[in-house]
Amino acid sequence: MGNNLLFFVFAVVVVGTALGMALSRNAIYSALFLVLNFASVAILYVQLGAPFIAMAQVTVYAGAIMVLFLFVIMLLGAEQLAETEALPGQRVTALLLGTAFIVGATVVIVLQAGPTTPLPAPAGNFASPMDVGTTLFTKYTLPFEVTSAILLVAMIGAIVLTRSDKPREKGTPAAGKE
Amino acid sequence: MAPLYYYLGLSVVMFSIGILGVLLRRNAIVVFMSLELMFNAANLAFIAFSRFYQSLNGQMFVFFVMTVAAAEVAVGLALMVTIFRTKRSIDVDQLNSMKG
Amino acid sequence: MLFQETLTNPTFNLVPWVVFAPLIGLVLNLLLGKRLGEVFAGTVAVLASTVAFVVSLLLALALNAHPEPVMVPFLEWIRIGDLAVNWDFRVDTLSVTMMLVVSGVGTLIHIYATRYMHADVRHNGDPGRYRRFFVYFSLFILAMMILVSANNYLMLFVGWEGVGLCSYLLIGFWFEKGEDGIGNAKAAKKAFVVNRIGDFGLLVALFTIFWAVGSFDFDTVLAAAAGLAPAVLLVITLCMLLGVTGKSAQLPLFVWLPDAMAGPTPVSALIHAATMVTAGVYLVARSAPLFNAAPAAQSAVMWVGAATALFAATIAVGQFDIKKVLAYSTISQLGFMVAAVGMGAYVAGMFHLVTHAFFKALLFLAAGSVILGVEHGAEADAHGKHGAHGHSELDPQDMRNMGGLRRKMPVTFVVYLIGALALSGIAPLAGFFSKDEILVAASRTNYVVLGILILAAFFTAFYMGRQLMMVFFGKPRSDAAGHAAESPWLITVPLMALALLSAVGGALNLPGSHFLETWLEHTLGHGEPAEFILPLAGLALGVAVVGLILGWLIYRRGPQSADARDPLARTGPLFTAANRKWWVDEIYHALVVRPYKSISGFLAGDIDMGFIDTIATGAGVLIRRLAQVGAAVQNGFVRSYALMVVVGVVVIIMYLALR
Amino acid sequence: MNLLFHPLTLVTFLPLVGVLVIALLSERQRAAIRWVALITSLATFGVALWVLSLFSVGTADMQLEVNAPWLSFGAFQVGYHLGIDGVSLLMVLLTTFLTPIALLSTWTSVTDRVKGFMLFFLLLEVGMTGVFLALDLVLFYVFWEFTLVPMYFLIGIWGGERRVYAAVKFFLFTMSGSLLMLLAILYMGFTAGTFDWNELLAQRAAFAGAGLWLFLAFAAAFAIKVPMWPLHTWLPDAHVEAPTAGSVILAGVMLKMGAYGFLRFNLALFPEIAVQAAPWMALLAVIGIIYGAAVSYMQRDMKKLVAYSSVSHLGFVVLGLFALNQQGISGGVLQMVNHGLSTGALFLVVGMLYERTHTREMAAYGGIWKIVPILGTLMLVVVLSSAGLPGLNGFVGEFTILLGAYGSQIIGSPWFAVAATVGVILAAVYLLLLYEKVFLGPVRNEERRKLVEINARELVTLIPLLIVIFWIGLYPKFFFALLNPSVEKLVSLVQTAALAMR
Amino acid sequence: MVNSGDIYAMLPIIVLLVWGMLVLLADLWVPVQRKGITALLAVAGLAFSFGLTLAQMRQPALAFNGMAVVDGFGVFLNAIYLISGIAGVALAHTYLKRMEIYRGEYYVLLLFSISGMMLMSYANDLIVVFLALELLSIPLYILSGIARPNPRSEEAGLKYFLLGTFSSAFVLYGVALIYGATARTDLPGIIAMVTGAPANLPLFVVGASLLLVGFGFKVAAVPFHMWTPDVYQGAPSPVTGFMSVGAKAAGFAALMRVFITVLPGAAADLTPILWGLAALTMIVGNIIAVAQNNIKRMLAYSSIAHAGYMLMAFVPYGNGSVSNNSVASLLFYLAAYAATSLGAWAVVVALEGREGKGLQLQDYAGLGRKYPWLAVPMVVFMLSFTGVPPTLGFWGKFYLFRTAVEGGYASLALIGLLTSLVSAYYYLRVVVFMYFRPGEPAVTRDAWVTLTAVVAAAAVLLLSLLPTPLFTWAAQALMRVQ
Repeated sequence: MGNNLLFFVFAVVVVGTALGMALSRNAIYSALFLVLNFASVAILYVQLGAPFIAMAQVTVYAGAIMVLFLFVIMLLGAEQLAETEALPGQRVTALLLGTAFIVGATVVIVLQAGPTTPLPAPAGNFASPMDVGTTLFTKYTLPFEVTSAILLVAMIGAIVLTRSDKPREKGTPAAGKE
Repeated sequence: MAPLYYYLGLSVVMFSIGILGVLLRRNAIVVFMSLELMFNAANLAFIAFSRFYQSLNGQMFVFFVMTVAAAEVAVGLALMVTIFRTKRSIDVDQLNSMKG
Repeated sequence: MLFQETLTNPTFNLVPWVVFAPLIGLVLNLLLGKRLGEVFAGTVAVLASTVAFVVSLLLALALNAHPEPVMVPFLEWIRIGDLAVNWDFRVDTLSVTMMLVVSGVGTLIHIYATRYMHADVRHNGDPGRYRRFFVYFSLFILAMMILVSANNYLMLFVGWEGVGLCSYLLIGFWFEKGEDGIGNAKAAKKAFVVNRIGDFGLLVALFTIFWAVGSFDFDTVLAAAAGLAPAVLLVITLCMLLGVTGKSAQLPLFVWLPDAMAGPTPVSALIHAATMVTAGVYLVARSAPLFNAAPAAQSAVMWVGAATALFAATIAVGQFDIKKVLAYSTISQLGFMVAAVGMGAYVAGMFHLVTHAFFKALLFLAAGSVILGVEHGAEADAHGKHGAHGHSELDPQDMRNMGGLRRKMPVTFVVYLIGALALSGIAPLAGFFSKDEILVAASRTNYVVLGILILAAFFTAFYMGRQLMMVFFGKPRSDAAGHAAESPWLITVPLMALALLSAVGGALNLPGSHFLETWLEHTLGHGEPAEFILPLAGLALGVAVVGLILGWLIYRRGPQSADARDPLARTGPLFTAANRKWWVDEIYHALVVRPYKSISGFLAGDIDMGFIDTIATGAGVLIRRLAQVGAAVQNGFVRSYALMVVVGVVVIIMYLALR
Repeated sequence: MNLLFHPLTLVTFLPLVGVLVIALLSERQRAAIRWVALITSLATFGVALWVLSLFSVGTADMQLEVNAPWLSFGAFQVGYHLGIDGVSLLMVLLTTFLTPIALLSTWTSVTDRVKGFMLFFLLLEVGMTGVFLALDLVLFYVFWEFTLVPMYFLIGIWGGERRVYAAVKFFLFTMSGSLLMLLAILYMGFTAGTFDWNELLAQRAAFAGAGLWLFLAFAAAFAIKVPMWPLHTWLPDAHVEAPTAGSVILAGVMLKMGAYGFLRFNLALFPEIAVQAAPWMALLAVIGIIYGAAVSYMQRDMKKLVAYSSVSHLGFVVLGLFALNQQGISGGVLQMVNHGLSTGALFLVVGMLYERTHTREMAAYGGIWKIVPILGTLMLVVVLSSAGLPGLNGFVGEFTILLGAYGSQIIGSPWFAVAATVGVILAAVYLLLLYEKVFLGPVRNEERRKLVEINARELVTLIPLLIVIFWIGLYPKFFFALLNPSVEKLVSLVQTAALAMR
Repeated sequence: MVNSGDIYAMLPIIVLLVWGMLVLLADLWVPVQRKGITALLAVAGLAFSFGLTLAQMRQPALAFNGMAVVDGFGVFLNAIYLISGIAGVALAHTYLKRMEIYRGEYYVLLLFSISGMMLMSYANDLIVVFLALELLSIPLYILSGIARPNPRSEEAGLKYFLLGTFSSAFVLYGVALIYGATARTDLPGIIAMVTGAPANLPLFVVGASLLLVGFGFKVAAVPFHMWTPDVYQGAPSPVTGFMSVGAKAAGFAALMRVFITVLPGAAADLTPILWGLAALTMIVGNIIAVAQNNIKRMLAYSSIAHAGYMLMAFVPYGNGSVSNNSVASLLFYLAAYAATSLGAWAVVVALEGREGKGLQLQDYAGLGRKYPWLAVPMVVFMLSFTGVPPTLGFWGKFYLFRTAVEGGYASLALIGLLTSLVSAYYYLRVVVFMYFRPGEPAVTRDAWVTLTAVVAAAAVLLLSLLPTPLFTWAAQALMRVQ
């Protein structure tokens, strides 16, 4: 029950921060709520026996990624927008759909999820960093390599999309634009 | 230890909140954060199942999802920056020059 | 097969020439007529007709020796499954009689026409059309010969429609003339369409015959007649009757014939008096066994004929157009013939057909001569006055513009008198005998019909008397009539020939000799020879004389001038009714033409464009509307798009949850 | 026989040679383009005559068959299967006969984009001929659908004022039916395991269960094409807007594709259903006859009148086909030819007038027989042929159709034929009205006095039609002899089905 | 561990990736005026990879611990991607110059995206599916927005990105559930678990349907299609042309690979959903296209509609006797669609002017007269889209509909045929403008674009006369299912 308590506490935090993220007027608050949310989820990961993932969650997600978010928010000065609803009925429909989704998903996912008994304890070195590392570089070589390609693409993309075009060389036909 | 469906329930709720964020927020960055929340909800489910089955596949999956998420963030934020440069806004509701 | 395969007499092999002689004439005229001129065109046509007549005569002589019907095979025409139709020529006494009438009267009229049309085309201002006239005329002889020489109902129908076509072409010969310039064309169309209504009946009769008997051949069909179910017989015969009323201008389809007078006068004489219109009588005579087996249909035929005879005669009384009078007279006389064949007196009907061909052709041609005379007078008059405008307004066919022509056109007068007397039934001219036979037959069948026919005969004599008085007696009522001149010999000679025939034609079937009776017996079977009933003959003669005298009395002082009222106008509405043809045209217009027009208009407008097309295009419009609605959903908002995705997800999940 | 030089292959694809040659010519070489097109189509007609000479008249079966596998997917084969029987022979002759005539009629009327016009026209000929020869359902469908494209362009580019509307309407209407047919073909191919007509005929049992639906699907395609009432609304628009040559081919051949389809597929493959459907089809046909005639009567535009008259005339064809006896079917097929000739000639004459005056309003004419006597006379013959005057072609067809329908036990009532016979009267009414308004009466419009008489080239387009018009009218035996064995076979098939149902 | 077999199996992809990097580097030294060199390099890489792909045809193999599988199915699809990639390069060269967005990265991203697609068709593990999906999508997001500072392009990029990520989240959740149901992510493992007892089938079905959402998004199935028109319109036309073929094919590759290999067990539950998706997609796509006046949007809706037709053939995938035909007909259709669509987009590229000019249907008026080399192919493409013989599109539809009928979905085939009729209307409108209306179209002369259009048209026409080889290839391009 103690473990359950831990779950409930963090579950409440996770849901609360998620709601905070979704509802804050200020994008910075949203980002910070999300950081908190990621951190709480990381704790649940630890509880679920995934320490490596939990660490990655904190460093990659809550750390790097969210910093990037914050950075961009600040950069653009886009933290606050007038949140008036331009689409008639969007809110009502969205809430109805959200409710329906939760209800439906509860029926078809949560209640179908197998035994209601507590999760069994993990085997001794289950999901140890070494375990993870070995798997990653043996069985998961291909995905790992593909990931590198994805990251490369993202890099190129970020550059292509944000780089300010060089001033054109003399004599190019369309010089002087931009 | 809590049973599996607790975690799944939490994951579903997170996912739903993510959906709602996408549907309701006009700030593109917040929308994007809501998407990240949805990814996290899926990750939670993976980790829970991974524990349930004592199988490492789920954790591997989450690892790759994180990487992909990082890549997406880079691209997504770059797009937003570009948009902001031309439109001076990242209000998704102002992105409706094409319709019909 | 009733005939032997080998012909008894090689003469019979000539029979195709009755069709091909006119065909050759037609083709020659078509190809060369324009280049070689009027004389050539006329001569070729006359020769073609003459050859046909000669061949018919030879056939008649040959038949006299071997009176059995002969079939001359010619061409296999249609063969589909059990439908086999051949174009064979039938040579029997009935068909040869018709051939003789057609080609004989036809030749005379051809001769007449060579001169008449010479004047007519000039009067109407298009000499180039001379050749065309004779092409049509040859075509008519051709079609009529196909009709009478057919050995089966389908070939008969081919000819039947063919003569209808010629009638159409010739009525519309001056297609740019007539009322509003289009009257003639309209008249032609009316003739064709009304005839088509009759043909409709004949077609249905043919269908029924085929499916009941399995053949169209006369012999097969007629031999099977007695064995057919009464209902089938009734359908066949009544439908045929419809065809007869169309072609022979009987009630209720007679309306086209008066309008058909729009054609040149030789046309009226040949087609609309002597030959084509009698095709209906021929058809009934040819189908005698069918009608004999269906008494109800027979009496229907009789009543239609009798009613027409009287009805048309009354109208004739009220007409002023010299040709219209003759047209209604023709209808009336056709009524006599139809009544006769309806009574089973086929020989009497045929007899009257022949004599009528003589004297009615004569009357029409003579009327044509009168018209030519008046036109000539009008032109001379106009010439004298140095003004070319005057004559164009004068109607050269209106009897009110005539009068006193007996002195100006003596030959015409004499022959006209003979024709009129023959028509009125004055002994011993041809009409007396033939009409008498019909009355005798009626006296055996039905006294009411007899009464009607005698009344019709009275009217006949009366309107002929009226016409004679108005045209030839009194004083000229117009300058044109005053300057009228006798026609040239090419016109008068055929008139004289026909006058002779009208005078002595009764000899064909004189009481006692019964030449025609025995001649036709070979084809129509043995019937009761018409005896000569003296009181009846006397009565008929008396009625005719009274009618003529009455006409003389009333019109002696006649209308004094062209615009004076008709003496009969004192009878008030009765005369108006006769003059307006009992409003039949107006009634038909209201009952048939107008409804058809409005129904067509409704179909073309409200139904076709308004409904059917709207449904078709409406589907397109609906889809376009839907597309616009759909496109409006695509509003450009990312959040809406995401919402739609979620809708999809939720629907799927709900489906899975609730399944 | 060699696949490539097989007579049926040649007659179908020979126009492609012309297509190739024309494609290599420059747009400016108009005369050369025209001559190439004309010569190609004449050569094709020559090949068709050769096919006629190879055809053995007494045989009911398909002849001169060429059958090669074309493509296969999975277990299914689609064959390049052509064959000919009396019916298709007549249709091919009609097609190849009308095409050069139609081409010749464009000599002066089509001056814009001649190259494209001729290309499309020859392509159209390929499609049409293929439709009549294909014995594989898929191949048939390919040809069938392909014909839409050139005709669409012919109407759309060289048509009248509302050509775009008409072209699109034509395309969509026809396609809507043929799509249903495609579905039926697919279903049959799937259930019977073949698309081959011969084999399907033998395996009718395989798809008999869905027979009604299949029948309806085929009927939808064909009824639109024919067109049967009330699916005819595309026709007046298409006809009115199409260029003259297009109208000639549209009326002359393309409508026949529908009727031919009925015969080849609906009757042969679903005789039982055909027997059941016959009264209904006859009813629609009769409605079409009367309705087309009545609506024609109200038209002011010559082409529209002729177009609606097609609805009426094709009603006769369908009535004949669904009489399901020899007279009806043979008459129906002959009437298909007749209508092609008569209506083709009508359109040609209307086209000649239009080319001279640029109006098709009947009211703009009147009395022109006097001015153009030869044209007037030819038109008269054509009008009379269309009205079904004995001695000309129309009568033979209509008479045999009505005769067949009157006695058809399968239609079950003579009243259909009687009502259709009323249509014969009405035909005279509207056709003579046309003739009267245009050619008879006084000259109402002084401009018409300058109307030019028919020239030698135009005469050459009309005379062959008139010759055949007279030929069929005077000696139809030749044509019936071609048809009889095939029709007899079909009738016995249907009659067996009818007997089996009793 | 990686061995040479693995490398060999993945060689076409590896070559492409490496080549992409090389091009990226090489591009740095290529001056702006001579970016044609980059384009040529890219084409060379694609051609090289194409050759390698074809060489793989007869050697089905597993690679990388069963993460990937090389089989006929994958080879067929990869050929399509590579061809559309070559077309994408051919169309882009002058276009980019004209629009002043000459960025050499265009070609690099194209190569990466294609490698992602190729990976997708070789994927044998859900993780590879997911990564491939991202690898092909992310470059597309960037490519859509590459025409910055053109606001439409940027808008397209962001819309595509947001919605694409949104759908990825569903895919991810679906994978999670499948994993939850079977404890496996490799396709063979999943089959084993599903056919054996232990799998949690309800969860499995839900997971599968969430996958359907994600893949449905990629192939633009209604109601997940709404990004399509906006993105197609906003993205540079060569990108759209490439995307309309490549992304769709990759989406279907994923759909087929995953569903046919592992999910026949869930077919009973999923078939009605697929039915609904297919029907809706055909109806909505075709109907809304009617209202379009912008050719790019029209083609976008048309691509939605074609996704519907393909889904239709996919509906009976669970029926073992039909599934082979289902795959074969889909592959064949993809090939037909690829040729047609690439050609059509080539014409669009030829007519597009700066600042969104030349994209309205009115701008096509008079094309038939002035530029027959573009107009005639365009007619062919429109007819092929409509499904009129003799075009490849006809055979494609023929095969698809036949599969639907064979699978017992005649009703769906009927919907497909009726909506085809609707589609004829809007495809014909293009022809109407090109041929029936006079006008002075502004066309940029570009030999490569014209060549693409003409070659595509020739392929569409000629292959339709002798489609047997393509049929056979598609029919033999079966998946290797362990």
